[in-house]
Amino acid sequence: MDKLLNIWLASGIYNLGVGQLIMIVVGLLLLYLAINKKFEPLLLVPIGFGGILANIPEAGLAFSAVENAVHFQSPELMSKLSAVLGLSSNEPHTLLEAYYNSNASTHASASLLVQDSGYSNGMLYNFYSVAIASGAAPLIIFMGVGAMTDFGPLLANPKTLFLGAAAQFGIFATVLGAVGLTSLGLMDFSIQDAAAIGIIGGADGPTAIYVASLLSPHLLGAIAVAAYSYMALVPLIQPPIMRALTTKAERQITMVQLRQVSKIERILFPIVLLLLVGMLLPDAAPLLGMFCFGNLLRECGVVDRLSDTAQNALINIVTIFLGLSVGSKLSADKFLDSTTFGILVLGIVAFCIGTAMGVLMAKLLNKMEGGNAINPLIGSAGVSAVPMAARVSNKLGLEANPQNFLLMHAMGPNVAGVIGSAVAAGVMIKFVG
Amino acid sequence: MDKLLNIWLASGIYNLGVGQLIMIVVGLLLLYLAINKKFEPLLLVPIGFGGILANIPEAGLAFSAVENAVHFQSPELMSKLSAVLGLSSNEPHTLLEAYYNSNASTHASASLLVQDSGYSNGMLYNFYSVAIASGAAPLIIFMGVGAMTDFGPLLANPKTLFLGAAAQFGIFATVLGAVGLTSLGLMDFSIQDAAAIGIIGGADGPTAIYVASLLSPHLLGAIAVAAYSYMALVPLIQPPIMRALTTKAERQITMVQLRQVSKIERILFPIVLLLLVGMLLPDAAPLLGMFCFGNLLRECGVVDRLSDTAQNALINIVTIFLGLSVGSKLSADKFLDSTTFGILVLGIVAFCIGTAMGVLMAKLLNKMEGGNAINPLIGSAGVSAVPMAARVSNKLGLEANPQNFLLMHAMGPNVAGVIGSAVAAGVMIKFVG
Amino acid sequence: MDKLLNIWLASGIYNLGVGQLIMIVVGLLLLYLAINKKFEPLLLVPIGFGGILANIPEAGLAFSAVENAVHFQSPELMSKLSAVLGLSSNEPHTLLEAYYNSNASTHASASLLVQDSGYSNGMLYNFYSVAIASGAAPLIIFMGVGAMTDFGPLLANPKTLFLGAAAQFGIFATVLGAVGLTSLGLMDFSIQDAAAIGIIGGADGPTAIYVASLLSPHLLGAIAVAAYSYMALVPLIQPPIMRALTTKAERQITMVQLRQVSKIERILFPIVLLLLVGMLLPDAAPLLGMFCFGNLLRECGVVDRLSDTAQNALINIVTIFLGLSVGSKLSADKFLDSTTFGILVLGIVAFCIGTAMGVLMAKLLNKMEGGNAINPLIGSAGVSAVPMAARVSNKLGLEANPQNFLLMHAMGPNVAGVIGSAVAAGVMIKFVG
Amino acid sequence: MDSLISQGLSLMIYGMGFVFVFLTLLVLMTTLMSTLVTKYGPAPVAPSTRKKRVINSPIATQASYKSDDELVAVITAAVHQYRS
Amino acid sequence: MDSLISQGLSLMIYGMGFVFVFLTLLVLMTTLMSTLVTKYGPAPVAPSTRKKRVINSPIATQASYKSDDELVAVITAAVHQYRS
Amino acid sequence: MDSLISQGLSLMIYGMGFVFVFLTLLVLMTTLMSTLVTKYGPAPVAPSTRKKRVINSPIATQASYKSDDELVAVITAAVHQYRS
Ligand code: NA
Ligand code: NA
Ligand code: NA
Repeated sequence: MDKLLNIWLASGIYNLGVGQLIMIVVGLLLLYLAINKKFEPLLLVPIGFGGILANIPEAGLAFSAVENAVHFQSPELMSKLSAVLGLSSNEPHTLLEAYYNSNASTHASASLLVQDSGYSNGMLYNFYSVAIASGAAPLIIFMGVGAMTDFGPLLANPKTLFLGAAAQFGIFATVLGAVGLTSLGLMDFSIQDAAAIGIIGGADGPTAIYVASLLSPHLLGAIAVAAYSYMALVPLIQPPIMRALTTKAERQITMVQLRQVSKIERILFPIVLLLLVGMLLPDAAPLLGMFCFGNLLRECGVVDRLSDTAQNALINIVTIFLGLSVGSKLSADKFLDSTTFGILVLGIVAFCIGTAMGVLMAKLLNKMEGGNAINPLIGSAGVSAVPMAARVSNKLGLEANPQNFLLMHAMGPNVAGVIGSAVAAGVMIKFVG
Repeated sequence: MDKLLNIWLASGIYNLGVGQLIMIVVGLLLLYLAINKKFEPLLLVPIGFGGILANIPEAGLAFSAVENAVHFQSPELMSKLSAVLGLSSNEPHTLLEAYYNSNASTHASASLLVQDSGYSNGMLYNFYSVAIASGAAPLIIFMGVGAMTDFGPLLANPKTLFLGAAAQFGIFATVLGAVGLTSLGLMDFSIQDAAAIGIIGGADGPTAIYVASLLSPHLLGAIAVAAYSYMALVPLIQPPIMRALTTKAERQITMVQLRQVSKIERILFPIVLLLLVGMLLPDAAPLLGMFCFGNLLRECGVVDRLSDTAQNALINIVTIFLGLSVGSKLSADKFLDSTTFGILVLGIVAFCIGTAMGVLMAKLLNKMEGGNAINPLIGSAGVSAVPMAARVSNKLGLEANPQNFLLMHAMGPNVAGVIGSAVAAGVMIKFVG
Repeated sequence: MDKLLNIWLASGIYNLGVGQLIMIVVGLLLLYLAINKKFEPLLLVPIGFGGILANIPEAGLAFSAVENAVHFQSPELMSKLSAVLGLSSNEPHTLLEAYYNSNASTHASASLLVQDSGYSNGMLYNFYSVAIASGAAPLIIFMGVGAMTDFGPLLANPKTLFLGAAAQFGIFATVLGAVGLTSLGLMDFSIQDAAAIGIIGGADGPTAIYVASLLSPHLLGAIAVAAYSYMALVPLIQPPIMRALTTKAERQITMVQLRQVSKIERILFPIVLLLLVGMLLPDAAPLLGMFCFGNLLRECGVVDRLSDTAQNALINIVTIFLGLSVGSKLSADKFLDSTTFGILVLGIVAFCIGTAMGVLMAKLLNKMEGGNAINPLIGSAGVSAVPMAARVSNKLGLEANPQNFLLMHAMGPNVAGVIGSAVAAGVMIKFVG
Repeated sequence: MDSLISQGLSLMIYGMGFVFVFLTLLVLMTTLMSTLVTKYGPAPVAPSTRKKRVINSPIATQASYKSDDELVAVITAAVHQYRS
Repeated sequence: MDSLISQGLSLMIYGMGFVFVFLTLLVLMTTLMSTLVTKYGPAPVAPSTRKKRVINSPIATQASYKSDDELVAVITAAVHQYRS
Repeated sequence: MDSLISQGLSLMIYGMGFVFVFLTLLVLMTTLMSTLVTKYGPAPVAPSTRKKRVINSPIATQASYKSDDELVAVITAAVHQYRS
């Protein structure tokens, strides 16, 4: 009979906390948005599902062996553990607090200790360690993205790189916003947190995850969710801003057909970019290095086997585990607090500012070019969010003038935005990392 | 000259033990069954080959660095090792015994010690640690299986789930058998061993390997081999039982065409199943969670890239290493003893009982539905062994009535059996894990 | 203002050492050879790119956490570190020296220590540890190679195996050369180094990398680069030697069409080879075991899923990381010294001797067969370098006689050379490993 | 020994019991779900139509650029696969 | 130094010796194997016929269900790839 | 707190500054590169021609052997993918 009781006492429904319930609903919501509304499904389906898994009571899928051991606290193990951590009390929160702040070797011995009692890391926790904590997954995905990126339009019109630069203002403005909210006492962000939140404005998933994993892992879940959700919302967020900042005449400007770009230029560009990064900003070398590597695999034309694998099997495999790993950060205790709300608000502000600055920069360039060369609508594509943002520019262009196809012109700033936010990421890692 | 002698003294043929010879023959037999008789070749080819590799004398491919060091015992290293393990003697068996029973940190320091003397883990040992000990491989394969599973027939006729439930009786009956043999003194199984052996009756490879790796890793080799071999033998094992338990009239029952199932039902089912598992049996969450995840990737229709990778590149890669890792458990010292024989006997008993209970439950359901709605032959498919068991039902149906196509009706209980054994696995992990 | 200074002081250009500059140029050269001259691009593109990444100043991508910590030496961390390493001084070189020579457990604690101060392994260093230090990557690639190898021509004419044996003389002659240079005081190679260098003559990339990673990791970069470059140069290196050693009459010999080889022979051959390796040379078991496994997957005809994955997705993924990892060994401090020059010279000598011995052995066999059965040109294919060497034989044969198609006859010795060098590798690992 | 038997027995009883309870609940929830879907959901989609799915191939990303919205859709869809 | 030379020499002698011994044995065993196979084995299969192999694609698992045994074979074969 | 604000400010100033400097340099170098290429490089290749690339498939390695140099090229190219 007691066995029946055990089952009931160990069941999810009996142990379901309100936080977990909410987070499961959030996970279902993400799945709904991904599947029905096509919100970046490649990432949000795994993230949403991982979020649900992470909040199954008693399963402890998102927790380390030590966290799980503390959850099911057997007295004598707790006292051994507090000994290892050099504590007097066995109070769960004290134990976890000490564990989180302990140095690497204490960390290791704590893990070894609880493993002897048969506790082990949750599945998602292991995925997170291998995929994200190691830094591997975002870099490998960035390699695949590089292998999928065509720099042709950028090479045909290099000055569109300035649009990619201007749009990054959203990132830094948001950093300022985050520290502002903190000094107003509304939030409590460190400068690292602020930097990680700002990168949402980069509109670049892997970059955001990479920076967050380095600067403030505890915010990674919220940051990744915000980044991908807002990218999906680009078609709603950008148009009003773009209309507000441009005149009909400007929106009607048609741009000259882009020149043909030679194969050798395509091959040399990733190498030039790599050397520039290496010489100016070593901290951005992992991110942009892998990006350039992927692009070289694509363009060099002699390793199509590798290029195809990088943009298919490999990136798909890594995406599955990256998504589930991000989901592991959606466990109630880590996700549910006011900071998440602050992050969501700041994230959308970042997007809006980035969009606005891109458009304004485009207007400026247009003026400098005599007022009829550059359609300001392509400026908004500088936030990256490839190719969504470029398609938005194209759509508004067609609205203003049915013969006005801007997409290829917008692809330039679009990929420039990827480089821009990777550079911004490097600067932040260097200054506050 | 001494060099020639060295080669000879270090050659496999000189060091070949009778046990290793037998196991190499067993490996060759498995390859023969897999290649000529098409016994689950995807698993048994790697398992058989891994089994041969694991039994190459002196190569130590299946052993840890410490085991290899003890095998080539240099005196002073042995004394250092016994010091680390806190022993007085250098006697090999004592050392290994102590090593196996030592706690995680002692384990780690022993490994570090022998590495300094240039000993390292065997290739297959590393594969096993990464693929199985971590629990990753069976879960990833289960994800791929989910991505290959069509729940359409089950959704069209949900009560076939009861057939999947009944067939699991084979699992628990076998547990009882195993403990019975032990209390008769014929065998020496712990309750964990018994549970792991019982799961063979689940007729589900990844589930069996997952449970065995958690409850009794030392039996994993025999359990995996038994599970996959018997699944391949389903067409021989089931028919006599099915004929014995059904009348010709019953076998002739034709079932009504299944209704069309809508896309949205297909999408919601894995989510419903996940929530139910999460609420009732958290211990089954890793297994069924990954299964549902794979199925959602398949059905949601917005992440075909991921679904295709999950059911091709990823599952193939993992299968290669899972197979070789299981093979590493076929080393003579671990595989060759009476328990293996006991496991083989108990395994087939489990299959038979499961089949019988499935058929009987189908007869019961048929009675409850008025005696002409459900063909009892589909009950045997409840053991899973997808799609073999379902094809057997179809074959016997056609025998009885050439117009009687049962395959699609049998696919329901067939996939229900997968869920059923995963649930049974969760129960066992919770009670004796 | 100081921030600007910081950026400058931390920039690559400010910290660029002459060695790093040279190595970046070397990396660019490798990319040029791979892309424009089609020098083994699948390996040399990743290696070249990895070499550039490894030499980006301040990025430390190719260094361990401890090496990076020592590079950016903060005083108090250095003193802690020297304490862990049991030193009195904080002098960087002393610290690194001690770290390299410390035992495994000291190594581990040093890493844990610096991690507490936020230093981490470089990206390429992690790739190297996972892919090469573990031994996994070369073995997995060898499996894929096995899955791509057709032993048909070899089975049709087994005595061509002798040509594969003779060509390995290049390996051992080079070992002798290396120790000779050392005893002349021109170089300073240990016997392990000499063995690893000799294997370049095996003309087999994965074998060379595997042996080098076991016998002298510090030379791995130079050895891998030499091996792949010379393989690409086979069409230039071999013909003059082949012409010098053969008469026009010999080159005109046409060989009889090869017999059809049955499927069952193809299936049995990898098993026979495996058993022979296991019985005679366990040290070659990992390398030839995986090779035979891949070939069995290919030939058995029941696991095409696995065979296709082994020769596509899996081998491509592993190649990407193997290449980048090898590139990490091209960091200036590890690559730039006289030994590298010596290795390049010895490597080409090895190729030439191997080629010559193959041709001479072919002449001998031809004599024994009556002087008109075997065209000596196929002997040079015994060095492996599949299929380049076989195509060279074919080309010279056509020169001498436009009807003389030798390619399929040369494929026999060609694959025999792969087996031959793997066996030679096993012997070296056993004697000096 | 006896305790082992009793452990096995209770494992069997509670195990089978739980399996049946679980699958019974699954039957109920699945039936409920299907009923709700067929009642309020959209018209069922024949699975056959699901075959039409195109898996965006990266090859598309190599298409030469033309200001053609059809083509553009393909191009960008492919790039989109992974751009954030 | 001299010792190094002698090490190199013996490595060469025993190494080449072993390589030849090994490959000679391989020649013998391969020839033996082929003889036995051609003598007792089935008639040789032309490799060209091996091209017919179909690699079961998961797409098949999405086929709509009909009570058609041909189709069924395909469906199930695909599912079978990984069902245990 | 104030220090936090000032940190944020300087991060913004130097960050945006650096991003612009970096991308300006990239514009210059890219333009330079393109000029040199178009001046001294070969005639531009239309990307469309790049579609012709054949990805060597391992299937080719299973082709039955004939003494036909065309076929041979294919066979060996495929094997070549990974033979060293
Ligand atoms: Na961006
Ligand atoms: Na089952
Ligand atoms: Na060779």
